[in-house]
Amino acid sequence: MVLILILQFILTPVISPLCIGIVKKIKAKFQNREGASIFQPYRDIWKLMHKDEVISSDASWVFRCAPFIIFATTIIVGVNIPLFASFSLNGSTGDLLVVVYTLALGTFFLALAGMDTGSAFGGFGSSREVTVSALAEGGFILSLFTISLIIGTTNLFSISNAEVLLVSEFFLPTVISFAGFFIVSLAETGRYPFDNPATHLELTMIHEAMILEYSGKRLALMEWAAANKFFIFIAMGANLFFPFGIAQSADIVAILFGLTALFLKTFILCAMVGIVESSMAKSRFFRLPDLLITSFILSAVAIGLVQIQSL
Amino acid sequence: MELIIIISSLSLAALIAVLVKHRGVIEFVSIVAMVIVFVESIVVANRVANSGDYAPFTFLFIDALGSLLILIIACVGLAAVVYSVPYLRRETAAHIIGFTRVKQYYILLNLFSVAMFLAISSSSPILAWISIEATTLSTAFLISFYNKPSAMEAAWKYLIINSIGLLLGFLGTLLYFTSIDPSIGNGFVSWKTLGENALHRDPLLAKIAFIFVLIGYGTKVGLAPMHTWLPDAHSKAPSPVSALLSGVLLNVALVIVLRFKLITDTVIDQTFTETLLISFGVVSILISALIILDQKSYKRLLAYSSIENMGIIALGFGFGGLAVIAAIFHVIFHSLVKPALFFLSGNLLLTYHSAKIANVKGALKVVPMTSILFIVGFFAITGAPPFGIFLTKLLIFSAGIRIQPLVVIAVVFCTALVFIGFFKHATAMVFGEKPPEIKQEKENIWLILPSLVLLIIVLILSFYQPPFLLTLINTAALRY
Amino acid sequence: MNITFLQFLLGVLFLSIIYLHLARKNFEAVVAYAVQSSAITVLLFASFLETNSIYLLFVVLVTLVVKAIFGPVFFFRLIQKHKLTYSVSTYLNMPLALIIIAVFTAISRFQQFSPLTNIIPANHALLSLALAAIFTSLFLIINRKDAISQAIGVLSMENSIVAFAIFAGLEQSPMLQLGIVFDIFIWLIIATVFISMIYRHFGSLDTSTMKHLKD
Amino acid sequence: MTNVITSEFGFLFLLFLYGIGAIGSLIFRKNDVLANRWQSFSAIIGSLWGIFFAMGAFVVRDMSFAFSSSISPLLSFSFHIDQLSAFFIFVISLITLFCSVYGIGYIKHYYNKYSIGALGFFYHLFIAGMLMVVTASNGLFFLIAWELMSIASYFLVVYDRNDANNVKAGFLYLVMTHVGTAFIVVAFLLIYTYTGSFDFTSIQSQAALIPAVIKDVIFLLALVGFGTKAGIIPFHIWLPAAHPAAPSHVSALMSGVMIKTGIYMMIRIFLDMLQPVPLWWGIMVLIVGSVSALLGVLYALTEHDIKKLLAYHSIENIGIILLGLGSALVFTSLGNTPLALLGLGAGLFHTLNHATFKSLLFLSAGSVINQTHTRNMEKFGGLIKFMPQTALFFFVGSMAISALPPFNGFFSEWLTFQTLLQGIASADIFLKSIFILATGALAATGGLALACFVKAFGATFLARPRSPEVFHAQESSLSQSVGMGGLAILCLVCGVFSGYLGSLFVNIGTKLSAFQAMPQILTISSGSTLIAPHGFGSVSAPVLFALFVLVVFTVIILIKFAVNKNQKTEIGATWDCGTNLTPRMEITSTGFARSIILIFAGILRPSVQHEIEYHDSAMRYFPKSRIVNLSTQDIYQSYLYQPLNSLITGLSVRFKVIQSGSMNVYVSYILIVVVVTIFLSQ
Repeated sequence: MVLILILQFILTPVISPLCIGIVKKIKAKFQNREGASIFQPYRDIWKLMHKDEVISSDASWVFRCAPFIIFATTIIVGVNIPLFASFSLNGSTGDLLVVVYTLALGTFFLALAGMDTGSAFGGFGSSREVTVSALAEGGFILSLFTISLIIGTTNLFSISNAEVLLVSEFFLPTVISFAGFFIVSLAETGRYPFDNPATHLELTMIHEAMILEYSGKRLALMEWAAANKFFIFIAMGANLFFPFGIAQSADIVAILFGLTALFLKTFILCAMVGIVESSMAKSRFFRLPDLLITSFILSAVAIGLVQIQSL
Repeated sequence: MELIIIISSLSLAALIAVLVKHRGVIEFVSIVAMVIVFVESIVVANRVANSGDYAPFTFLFIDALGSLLILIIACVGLAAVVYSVPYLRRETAAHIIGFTRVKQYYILLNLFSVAMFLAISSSSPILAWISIEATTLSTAFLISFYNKPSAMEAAWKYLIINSIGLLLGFLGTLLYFTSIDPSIGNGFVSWKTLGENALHRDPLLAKIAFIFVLIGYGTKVGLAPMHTWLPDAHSKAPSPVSALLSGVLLNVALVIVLRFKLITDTVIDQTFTETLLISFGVVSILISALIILDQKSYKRLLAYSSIENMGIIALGFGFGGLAVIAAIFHVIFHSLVKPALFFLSGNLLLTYHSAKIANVKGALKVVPMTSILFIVGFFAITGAPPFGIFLTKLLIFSAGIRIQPLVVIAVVFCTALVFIGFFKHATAMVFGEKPPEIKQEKENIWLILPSLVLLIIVLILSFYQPPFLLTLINTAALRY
Repeated sequence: MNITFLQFLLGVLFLSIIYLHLARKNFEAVVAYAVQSSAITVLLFASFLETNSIYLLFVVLVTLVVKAIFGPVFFFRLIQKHKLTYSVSTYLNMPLALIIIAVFTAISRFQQFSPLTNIIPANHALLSLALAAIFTSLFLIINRKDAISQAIGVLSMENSIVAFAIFAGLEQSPMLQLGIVFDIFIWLIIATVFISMIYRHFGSLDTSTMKHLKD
Repeated sequence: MTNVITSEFGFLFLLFLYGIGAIGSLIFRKNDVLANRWQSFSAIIGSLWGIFFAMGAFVVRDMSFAFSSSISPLLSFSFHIDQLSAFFIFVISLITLFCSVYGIGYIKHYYNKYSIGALGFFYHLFIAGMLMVVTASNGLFFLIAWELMSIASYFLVVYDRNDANNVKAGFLYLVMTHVGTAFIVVAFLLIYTYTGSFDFTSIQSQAALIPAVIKDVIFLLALVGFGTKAGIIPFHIWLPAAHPAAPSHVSALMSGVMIKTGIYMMIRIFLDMLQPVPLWWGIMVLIVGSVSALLGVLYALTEHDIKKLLAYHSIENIGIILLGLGSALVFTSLGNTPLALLGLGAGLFHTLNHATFKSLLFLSAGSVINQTHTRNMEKFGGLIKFMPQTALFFFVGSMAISALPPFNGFFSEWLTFQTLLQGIASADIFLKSIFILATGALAATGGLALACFVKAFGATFLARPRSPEVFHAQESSLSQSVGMGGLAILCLVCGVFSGYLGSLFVNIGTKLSAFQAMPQILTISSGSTLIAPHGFGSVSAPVLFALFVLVVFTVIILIKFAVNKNQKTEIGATWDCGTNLTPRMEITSTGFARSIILIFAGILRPSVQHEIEYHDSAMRYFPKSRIVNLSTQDIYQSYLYQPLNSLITGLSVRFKVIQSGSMNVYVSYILIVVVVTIFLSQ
């Protein structure tokens, strides 16, 4: 039982650089170039951990302790979402709103850290980041509410425990809310149509601008936290909307089967993200609100649909 | 017996003021006379409180409401005289008026008070009419006291409009005598006799008679369509006089209207007189509420607020039942707060030498005590909690909502409008920057004391009422 | 004193008021007022003959002195002192004023005023005429711009009310009537003082110039 | 001892304490220091006594006592303290305690400018007025207390009278409150017509007598009247003007607690007195709540005056409280009591939370303004280096207000979300769409509030100082930090122990007549966890907090010491593509909010003015300096209040024609009135 708890703790930080590697690999394949190996992110993080660090003279304690807190939030969220097992370990913190608002805490610290050094890039980076996350929050919460409405509870573990939704008559609302959720996850993790993760061009970067001033182990933590967040969204997308193969009981075989199902689903979703990134251009900043509002409308429609069936 | 002392002491003071040349003596005599009058009025009030109506002579008769009014006249009169001594001293120091004017002032002031006491306590309607006419004549000169063209104009309008009003009132009073053969009481008909044999009077005639009386004396009370003289007269008269005018004279005329209402109610049912009172009250509140909004001079502002309060009192008597008690309280509170406000506006006039709101700025720095009291007075007059007027207004509205809901709702919003208008001008005057040419000198305590005492009395009365006052109010309420 | 003579006196009163409307000069106005008040004193004398109480005679004498003599004398002195021969013009021109007076006489015959006019059914016509006199004198004050004619308007209104009282049988005890006349006397003094002060301040008796006490 | 405190004597002694405080500060007005000390300490003692009284009254029983007054039988100074009033007394006393502690340090900078005695006098009157408002149980006495509270707070708003727009703000404030009171007076009069009395208890028993139509009218009047005091959207324009004008410890009290009296009376009237509640009332409150929340936060984003920003946030949080209240009303009318209790619990919990973190924010903003002598956020920047403690408190406050987990804001918003979620599950499609919109509004408000407070905190405290005043800003004095520190700890404590507080709100609710009918006891919290009914969801604060602390420590220990010990950190200059970085380069609050404003341009209608100054005015090519001013048009001012104002002034000008000056016209008025009345009377 303790083993599962530890596994739940360490699973997110371990797998997340892998997902980033997979997505980069797929993008490279589309641009028919070889691309770095999928384990490259692990080496980058290890390298950064050991480099010296330069901190700006204007930075305050917010800048210094922000990376630790952001990384910690991603780990806490990682604990609170069903990865491979659906029986809840600590019961009462696996709630949907806890997840949403802990991620908001991470964004809060990220934006403040960006502004702290007083550079122009950090400032408008956090302004854009905060705008996007504010608009995305509506769609995010409503899409998760659709699922919790169908099952009747907001506890994530019991949601993933329920029988598979796709087959039953709630097929349409789940698909629509997953679409909404997917748009929001792209926005939150700073993926393609919203922000180009690889660029340093000040016109387009949102996430990169905030961590521009970091170096050394703090930059590593920031990169790692971003990867964790990406994995969290992938895992939530996978386990909440398509809960195939989630281990119901605590025996070894079910858990192993659950882990493999998890890897499979993450791979498929990373592939989807990769395809989206290479097929679409980054849209202008002021076109993003229309995209986010469509995700909000989609989830609202999904909730509307849910009720009609069960009337 | 006390009434005789009241009237005689005042007329004596007037006489001395005529004869004596020395100013100090005149002032001293008038103040002493007023003090005697005040003591006597308290004795009269006690007597009426415990032994009912009091009629020492054939032509004098005081009922509960009458004794209340006498008390108010005495109290406000005393405050006015005490205030006018330093006020006129400051005026003569500023060479605005000479000694003869001051002599005339005290003569007319004492005559004016005598006329008011007579009006309240006279038992015959005709005698009451004559004394009201006397008040008009005596105040005519007081209004044209500063003999500037504008004061002349105000005085002339005051004289003509009030004489017309009183003549209509005279016609109305005559019509009440139709059913009485002149033989009884050697032709001296009093309110009581009118009341008793009013039964076999023709109802239609009683209606028309009450209309004439209401419009006639209504001009003296300042009810709406006939109020036009009031803002001019009260803004041009010297402050103590306008304090007496709007604080007390309006209520005296109202009492006479109420006595006539009492008689008509025996002939025809109450609804006729009450609807008339309500309609006039509402019209006066509406007009004064809207005109207060953009006013140029603060004395006219106070005059319009008197019209509004008289409208509310008329409304109160119109609604009847519980509202009558509230209206009587409103009469008491209004006739104490309004003179205090006029005294304070007098102080402002002395320091700023202009009645325009625009040139009075930053009063809090120049005359701190006066402006604090002015703000307190403003909150008292527009009905703010610690003072009684807030409560009496609410009680009148709560009694009235059952009879005329729409009227009451309109009136509630009109009073809110009055509050906004008055408040706009009060803040404009008190806050803001002090104009450079106004020099800061110590405020004379005597100028502030009368209004301070009046406001304190109001504050006390709104929580604790002395027993004899309570019995007086309840007996008065039962009758009307 | 038969009814026709009383009717004649009331007619004199009513005609004098109409004449006041038309008067060009102040002098004529004051003369009209004198005629009017003498008509009232004769009326009072007629009612004295019926009741023949001594006090009533004394009242008649006092009214004669005050209204018929003092009033006009004060006004004449005023006119000479300031040489105000011509009275200021009126608001409405002649024919329109006459039409309105006709309207008032018609109104006083209306059914609404019936309770007033037939207090004593016998002299219904007289009472309605007295009522019309009251309304026309009120209209006189509205119509004339001149201060003197306004003062005279007020006094004539008082006369017509007394006439109405007499015909309606409502006249008061002599003592009260004395008070009323004494009141009118003081009113006269004050009016003349005011008119002279207006003249001093405004240079003319035209009350329409007194307009700047607007709001 | 406890039953002494919680008896009538206890409450009267509480009012008596504030009375002494008021009179004492008047007596000592000559000596500033003494007056300040006297008023602050009497307020502290008073609030401590208030807290003990409230706790006692909460547990013991509800009591009511009255003294009859002589003027009329209708008015009786009667108090009725049930659990709801005890809760509000607790909130008022709690915030007064911290504000008075803060006040000791803050009032020093008013010393020889204004009379401290007057400040103390009105301060105590204001608190006594609020205490009487939440305990009055007679309509007239309530109106007296209500007006007393408004007038005392007016004098506090206008206290700094040298500044002309403070006086204007004060004027707008009292006018709006007075109009609101006029609505409330009419509502009470209508109630009086049908129930025949002003006493809340008798109104409650005879609520059935009031016909349905009149009850709806009373509801609208009460909503407008109390909404003006609470600051809901269309009637809010006085709030951003008045709260910043008052001294900070007073504006903290005003926006923390005074606007809650409006909420208290709404609960008292809608849920307690006029009981069988039609459905559309709840929907109306929900719509008003979501509109106020959304627009409140949007207007806050456009502000660059720090206290105005916080004032707009009070509007937003009032909107959230109304969401809780509205859903409670909807569920009572649908008969679903457990959910109604949840909604009411959410509303009350958010009232307590908002009171704590909003007053914390106002106090810290106050000490910032105290040092920099300006309220314009563009002039701040880098204050964290000069005022570290205040920065920390503001940081805690902004985290709590944007509902981030360990703090109390999150748990009350969690409860509100649960009620709205259950609402979505209800049957009727129209109701469901209302709830969906409300949830969407609440979610968007959460995000935008986060954006707004990142802007507020970042622009004020982080990066480099943008104006010279910042350089000589010192840390706020001890009493100020103690005041703010207490509130910050309170935010955390309320968050962590939200489970136990939840059970308190349940038995507040059951006392109200709306829930009298349902006998079964329902808990929205067991032990330390908050539970939504029907097992919809649960969150346990202590476990979450423990998880937070644990994970953060492990991460720090792992990264700091385990991974690399021998790492050097070097202090360098911020990188800005080679140019030398000047304070003008960093982002300002207007710049920060510009993207959001442009997105919501439809609602906010922004207008940008450029003031360009050229080297020589002839040649317009080389601008010397350019000031960009981004401001939004206040649509309420131009479309609702301006036309109303010009209508009334137009009317009054037309009425002035009556006083035209010519005497003949006046006499003709009398003639016409005589003739007309005689004709009409026949």
